[in-house]
Order: sequence, then structure tokens, then C-alpha cells
Amino acid sequence: MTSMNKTDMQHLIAKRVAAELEGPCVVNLGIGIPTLVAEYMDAGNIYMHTENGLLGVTDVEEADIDPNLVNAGKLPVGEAIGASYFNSSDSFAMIRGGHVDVAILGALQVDQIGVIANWAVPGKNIMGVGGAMDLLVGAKKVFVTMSHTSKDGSSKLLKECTYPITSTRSVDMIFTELAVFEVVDKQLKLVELMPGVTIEELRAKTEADFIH
Amino acid sequence: MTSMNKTDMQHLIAKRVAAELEGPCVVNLGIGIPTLVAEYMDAGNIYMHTENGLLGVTDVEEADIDPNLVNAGKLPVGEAIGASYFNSSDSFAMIRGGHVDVAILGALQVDQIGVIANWAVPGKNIMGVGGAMDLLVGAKKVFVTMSHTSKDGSSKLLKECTYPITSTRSVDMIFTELAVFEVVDKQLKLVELMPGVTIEELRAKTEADFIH
Amino acid sequence: MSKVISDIKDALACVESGHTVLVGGFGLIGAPLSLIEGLTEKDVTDLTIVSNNLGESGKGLGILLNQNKIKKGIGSYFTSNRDVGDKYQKGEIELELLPQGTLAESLRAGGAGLGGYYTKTGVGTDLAKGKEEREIDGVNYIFEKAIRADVALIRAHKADTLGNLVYYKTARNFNPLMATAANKVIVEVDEIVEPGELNPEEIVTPFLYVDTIIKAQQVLTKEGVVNK
Amino acid sequence: MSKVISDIKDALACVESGHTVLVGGFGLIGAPLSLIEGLTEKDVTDLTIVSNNLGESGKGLGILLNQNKIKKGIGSYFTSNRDVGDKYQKGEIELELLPQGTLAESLRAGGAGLGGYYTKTGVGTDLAKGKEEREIDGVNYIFEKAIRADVALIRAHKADTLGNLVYYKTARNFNPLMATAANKVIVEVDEIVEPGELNPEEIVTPFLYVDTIIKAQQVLTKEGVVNK
Repeated sequence: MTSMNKTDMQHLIAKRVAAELEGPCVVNLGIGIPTLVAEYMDAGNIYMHTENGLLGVTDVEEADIDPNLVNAGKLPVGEAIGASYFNSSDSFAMIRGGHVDVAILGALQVDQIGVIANWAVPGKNIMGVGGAMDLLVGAKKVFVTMSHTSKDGSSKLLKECTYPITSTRSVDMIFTELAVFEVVDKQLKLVELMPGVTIEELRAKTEADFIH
Repeated sequence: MTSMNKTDMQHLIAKRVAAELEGPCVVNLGIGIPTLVAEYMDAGNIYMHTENGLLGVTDVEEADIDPNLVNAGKLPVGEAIGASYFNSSDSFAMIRGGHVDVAILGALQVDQIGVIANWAVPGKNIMGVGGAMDLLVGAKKVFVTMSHTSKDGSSKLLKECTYPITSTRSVDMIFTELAVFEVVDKQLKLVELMPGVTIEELRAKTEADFIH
Repeated sequence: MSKVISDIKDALACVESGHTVLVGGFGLIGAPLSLIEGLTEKDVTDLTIVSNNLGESGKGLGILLNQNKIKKGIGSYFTSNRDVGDKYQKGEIELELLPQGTLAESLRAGGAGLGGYYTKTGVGTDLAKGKEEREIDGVNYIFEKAIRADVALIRAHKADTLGNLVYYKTARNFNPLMATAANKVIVEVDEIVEPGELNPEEIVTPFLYVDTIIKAQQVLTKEGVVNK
Repeated sequence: MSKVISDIKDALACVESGHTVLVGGFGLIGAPLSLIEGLTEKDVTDLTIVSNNLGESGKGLGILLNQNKIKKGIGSYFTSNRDVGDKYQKGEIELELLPQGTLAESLRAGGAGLGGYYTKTGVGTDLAKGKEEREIDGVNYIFEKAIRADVALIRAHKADTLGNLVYYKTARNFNPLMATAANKVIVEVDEIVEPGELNPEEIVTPFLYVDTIIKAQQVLTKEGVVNK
């Protein structure tokens, strides 16, 4: 793979995830790369849920920003036609109760059965979890987006997570700038290499076992 | 006590209960005598809750009857100024969570610590309970209204209930056509005799022990 | 594919023998009268019906009962239909009686992905028999399990074509809860409108809960149930 | 006696040292900014604050934190205020971290008179440590206790003088839940109207939950928090 700046890499991943979404469906987008997915989705057929209490999230023009209308990242958003507002327990009832089709989340680590760690780092105070654990147990499908490696070049797809896990549930798909994986029978299965990536490069940069 | 027809007796009790209600408060009225209490209440200061999903119940004129606007007895009611509608779980959250000030209920039997039986008769199929048990555990105060004796003349205030109890919670006050009792420290305490009733008559018609 | 369907038979295609079916309403108020009638015309059996009552004698769910299609009833007030007692006496139907607040709460728990909860309601009564009791902070509670079902048949006032719902007065009752607690949710409504016509702050049931929408063919009036 | 009060000091008279206080909002959105400021000016200590976050560094609940008035924080995302970590490191504050859905559900359970409930959320993670695990119908859940408090400070959009409340867009969040789960509920609102002006079908918090109403003196705008 040729080197790529961070923004391009994130957009590459976001675009690939968007291609995986088949409407009509309800999608919850996490903070970071997942937010970018909205730019590439079929907005007429895919509805966005945000856990702070809105089904039917859209982009908002600068001029229309309302400080009391935000997403889970506290960023300004707009209201789609057919949108509805609800309180936090009703919102998480939707998530936990299995009524959200897809959650797209970032992760710090993924292990080789698809379990992720995305809320805490050992040695640091455990200070925030937000809705991550609820989304993991509740969404019908969970897609993970992340850079394939850490800043030091080490693989974020590991044999076993060294950070505290977010849930015992395996995610369904993993999208990085190098490859797309599905989790099948508690195994990572390579679905495709991203443009310009060789299987050798992927193997070199991946600690986790995977099949293809 | 001079003999009295059933309707007069029910109204006598209902009027006496109404005098005990101090607004502002939220009251849930059961079926039977409790329904009549509404006729004697200070409607400007006492708000009625019905467990099928309305806070702010009023009377309704024949001409204004709406088949989709009823109380827990499925009788047509009206909507007070400041009323609100909610679903059944929100309605019982209000009841169970201690947000309703007074529940006024009928009873089949009351024992001498104030525990009531009002939902089932031994030997018959146990077929219905409705909101009775929820109101008993949840309302801040529970007032019971009933005729003092059964059709056969036997006391409905018993040393112990012979019918299945509705809750282990003691009610707060009991109103019959003969007397008004308070439950204090798990004892029935006579508050007053109804007009024309003597203490001897009350004792003769009451199996339960009471103090005064 | 549109959620709006015109034929009740098509709407009820997903109901199969042996299914657990939630049916909204408090008596006839807020009950999905057209869908219930549709069910009486469908060849299904061994249903478990979760509803506050099982209709009245020979009316609504009462017809289904008399057709021997109901294996079990879960509700809070079967007293409204004397046929239920007769069937129960003959061992032709199982019944599970729950306090009304427990019925509502168990449906909500099912819809919200909870396994169960502890309620004060019923502690020390015959309805607590066989249920786990537990003291929490000095108060006694019993454990109640969440309820989930295969299908929910509910009634709302208006739907937009996406499936957002609003209700009407005390016809709301169990309907919004049942909308959350079944694999398939079929709603009959008085009126179908375009997305955007319902105020986002007023929508009671967001569209992600609703699978199928039909226009109600029966309406409750002062004079009783009438065909539209 | 009217529920509408004009002086924030009077509104907060019921808050005492050692109290558990629910504070609405998701960050600053829907937070009772005027009541929080009132609390920073009140001489109370040893508070347990239940809120999604503890404000930001030196802002909102962050001021209360820096005044050492908070003994314990219960929330889902303290990361938004770096001072919380520093205080925690020094042992100056206790923290209880809950998943956001669990925080919301525990408040609802407290308001609904439930003792606790079983949720899938958190099973097998560090946040489940010390919590009872239970299998129900083949699925693992953990037990979470209901939350109740002495006082709730919340924000709504409009109140009528009876205390009925409606909210505004995503400023709704935890506020309606907190309104149900405290002995005293104090709400600040943008606008106070007469009974009858709010549509009975749209009221989110019925008046029986609300004790005291004040007009908000601080408003969140695009430019940040401004005094009215």
C-alpha cells in the first residue's frame, strides 16, 4: 500500500463501510471514522440513530446549527424528515432491545474471535464508557472501523486484547485501511484487501490469525 | 343506625372519604364506591389519575362522550385542563414509584392490622387482578371504602382475611357506613362513628379488634 | 418495500400456529379490532395471547377463544369474559395472571432487552407463589421475567408511511409497549400520513419498531364497534 | 401554593449536605445551567452527583468539583472533565462508572418503584466486576440496582404552572427520567405557560413529578452559555 495521509485513510475506510450498508436500515454511528460514513451513505434509505435521543440524524448547514440538537459526539446535527426525539432510557431500550440494525464503532483493539476493546486503557483511570457497551450487546450487527496499526506500527488486530474488552460479543465486520474482515464462527475471515494491499503486507501487519 | 338503601349508604361513605382529601393531591379511584368520591371532591385542587393512562380525569356530559376516553372501569370520562396521556408502563411507574398520593379502593375483607383482600374469592377461578396490587404497594396512602358487613350480616372487618390478600401492606384508613378507622402501628383505631351509630352497634358488627 | 399493506390476510401472513402474539388494548379501547377479526378468520392454533383481557364473551379475542385457537392467555383481567373461566375449568386453556403493572413492565423489559426485574407488586400474595423473592435495601421484591413475542398486533391513531405512530387518548394503553416487544409488529391505524406530518417531539412509537401498517376497518364508536 | 419560584436560592433550599442529587443533561445540552450555578453558590458538601458527566474543567458541575463539594460521582462519561481524573487519583472523589444505558435504565427503575433489573450490557467486562451474573433463557445478564435520589435538578423547554413539562430536541436526554427518581424535583425552563396550553398527548413529564419550577437564567447558544 502506498502511504496515505490520515484523513484520506479515514475516508477510504468510511466509504468502504458505507458500501456494506443495505437499506432500509437504522444505523448508529460512533465517534471518529464512523461519523464520516454518513457522507457516503444512501441518505434516502438509511436512517441514523444517535443514543442521546434522536432517530433521523442528518447533516446540518452552518447557518442552521442549533446548540440543543447534537449527536453522541456533541457535534451539531440536523433533523431528517420523519425524525423523532426520545429520552435516554427509551433510546437505550432501542439499542439494547435489538431494534438498531447496525452500530459502527471505532476500536483500540480487536482479537481474533472479533471481541473488541474500545473504552479503556490499562494504567489509566477508567473514566468513561458512554454507550459503547450497550451498542455492543444490542445492535443486530456491529461493524468496527479503525486504523490497522498503532502509531508504533504494531497490529491492532491481536490474538488477544490486552486492553479491557467492551463486550464478550464478537463484532460482525472489521474495516481497516488494509483489509475488510468478517467474523465467521469466531474466526476472522478476510473478505477483501484494500486497493494496492498485498496479502503479504497484510500478514506482516496483522498479529491475529485469520482465514481467507 | 337507621336502615338506609344501598345507594344512600355508598354516597354517605363517598362523601366522608372526600372530606379526608386535602389538595393539592393526586388520587386514583377504584371501581364502585370510590368512583362516587369524585362527586364530593374539590375538583380545582384534587387531580385524578386512572391507571389506563390519564392524569386529569373529569366527569363528562352525555353529549361529549368519547369511546376512546375511559377510566379503569371502562366508563366514559372527560379530560381536565392540564391533563396528560401516557402508556400503561408509564402509568404504573407513577403508581408503583410512589407518585400517586392516595388510592381509594373497594375491599372484600380487611383484617385487624389493615391488610385487605379485594381481588379473589376462594373456590372460584382466580381470573382478574387488574391494578389492585400495584396500587396497594405504590400509593402513598391507601383508603378503603366498603360496606361494613356482607349480605349475610357477617363482619367484613376480620381478625384475619380468609380470602387471598392483595398486599402485605396495611392500608391507611377504612371507611364504612358505620365508622371510620385509621391504621396506626398495625392496629385499627376508631376515628369516628358515622351519624346515628353507637359504639355498641359497631362492636356487635365488627369481628376485628380495634382501639379508640 | 412499503410498510403499508391493504389486505389484512397479507398483514397477518407472519402469524403461525404456536406463536406468542401480543394484542393491544384495554378491553375494546385501543384494541386492534380489524386485526383480531382477521386472526379469527385465519387457520392458526396453539396461540399464546398476551393481552390485558381475552375480549368479551363472543367478541374480539373471545371469538378466538371459542374457536379453540388459544392455548394460553397471559393477562391481568380475564374476568371480563366469562368463557375464559369455563375453558379454564375444563382444562382447555392455560392462564397466567399478572398484576396489570407487571404485565406492562414485563413487556417494556422485553422490548428494552432486559432479562427481568424486581417489583414490589404482588409480594406476599398468591400471585408471588413460586417466584423468587429478594430484599433490596430493606424492601422485599419479587422477580418478574421480561415478555417477548413473535408478533404484536396493535392499534394507533395515525401512522406515517415510515411507521412512526401517535395514539389517541386512553386508546394508547399497552400499544406502545407491545410495539417494542415482538419480532414482527403490525399496526392498524385510523389515518396514514406522509413522513414529516407528525411532529418529531410528539411521536410516541418511532418507526424502527413497526413492520406493517394497515388502515383500520373497524372503529369503536359510542354505539359499539362498526365497520368503516 | 404555586410551584413557580423566582429565586434560585429558594428553589435550592431543599438541597442539603450529604444529599444525592440527580443533574440532567448530556454535557451542557439539556443541563440545568442556572440551578448548577446556584448550587456552586450554596454552602453544601459531601454531595453524591448522578449525571452523565461532571461538567467540563472549571465549567458547570466542574466548578462544584473544584469546590470539593462532591464526595461521589455516578455517571457514564467523566472523560469530558480532566479534573475528575486528577481528583480520583488523589483519592478526593469516589466514582461509579456505568454504561450510559444502564445509568438511564437505573434512573427509570428508581422512578418506577423497581428494585433493580437484569441487563446484558457489561456482561464479562470490568464494569461487571462484583455484580451478580444470571442466566435467563440461555442469555447472560448482570444485576443492576435502581437509583433514587434526594433531589433532581433538571431542565425542560416549557412548563405549565401545574408542572407539566415538554422538552426540546436532544436537550430531553436524561431529564424526564430524573424527574421521576427523586424526592424533590426542581426544573428550570425557557418558558412558563398556563395549564391547558400544552397538548395532553404531547406532555412528556406529567405534573405529579414536579415540585418547583424556575425560569432559566442561563441559556445555551451557538456562542456558548449566556445569561438571559
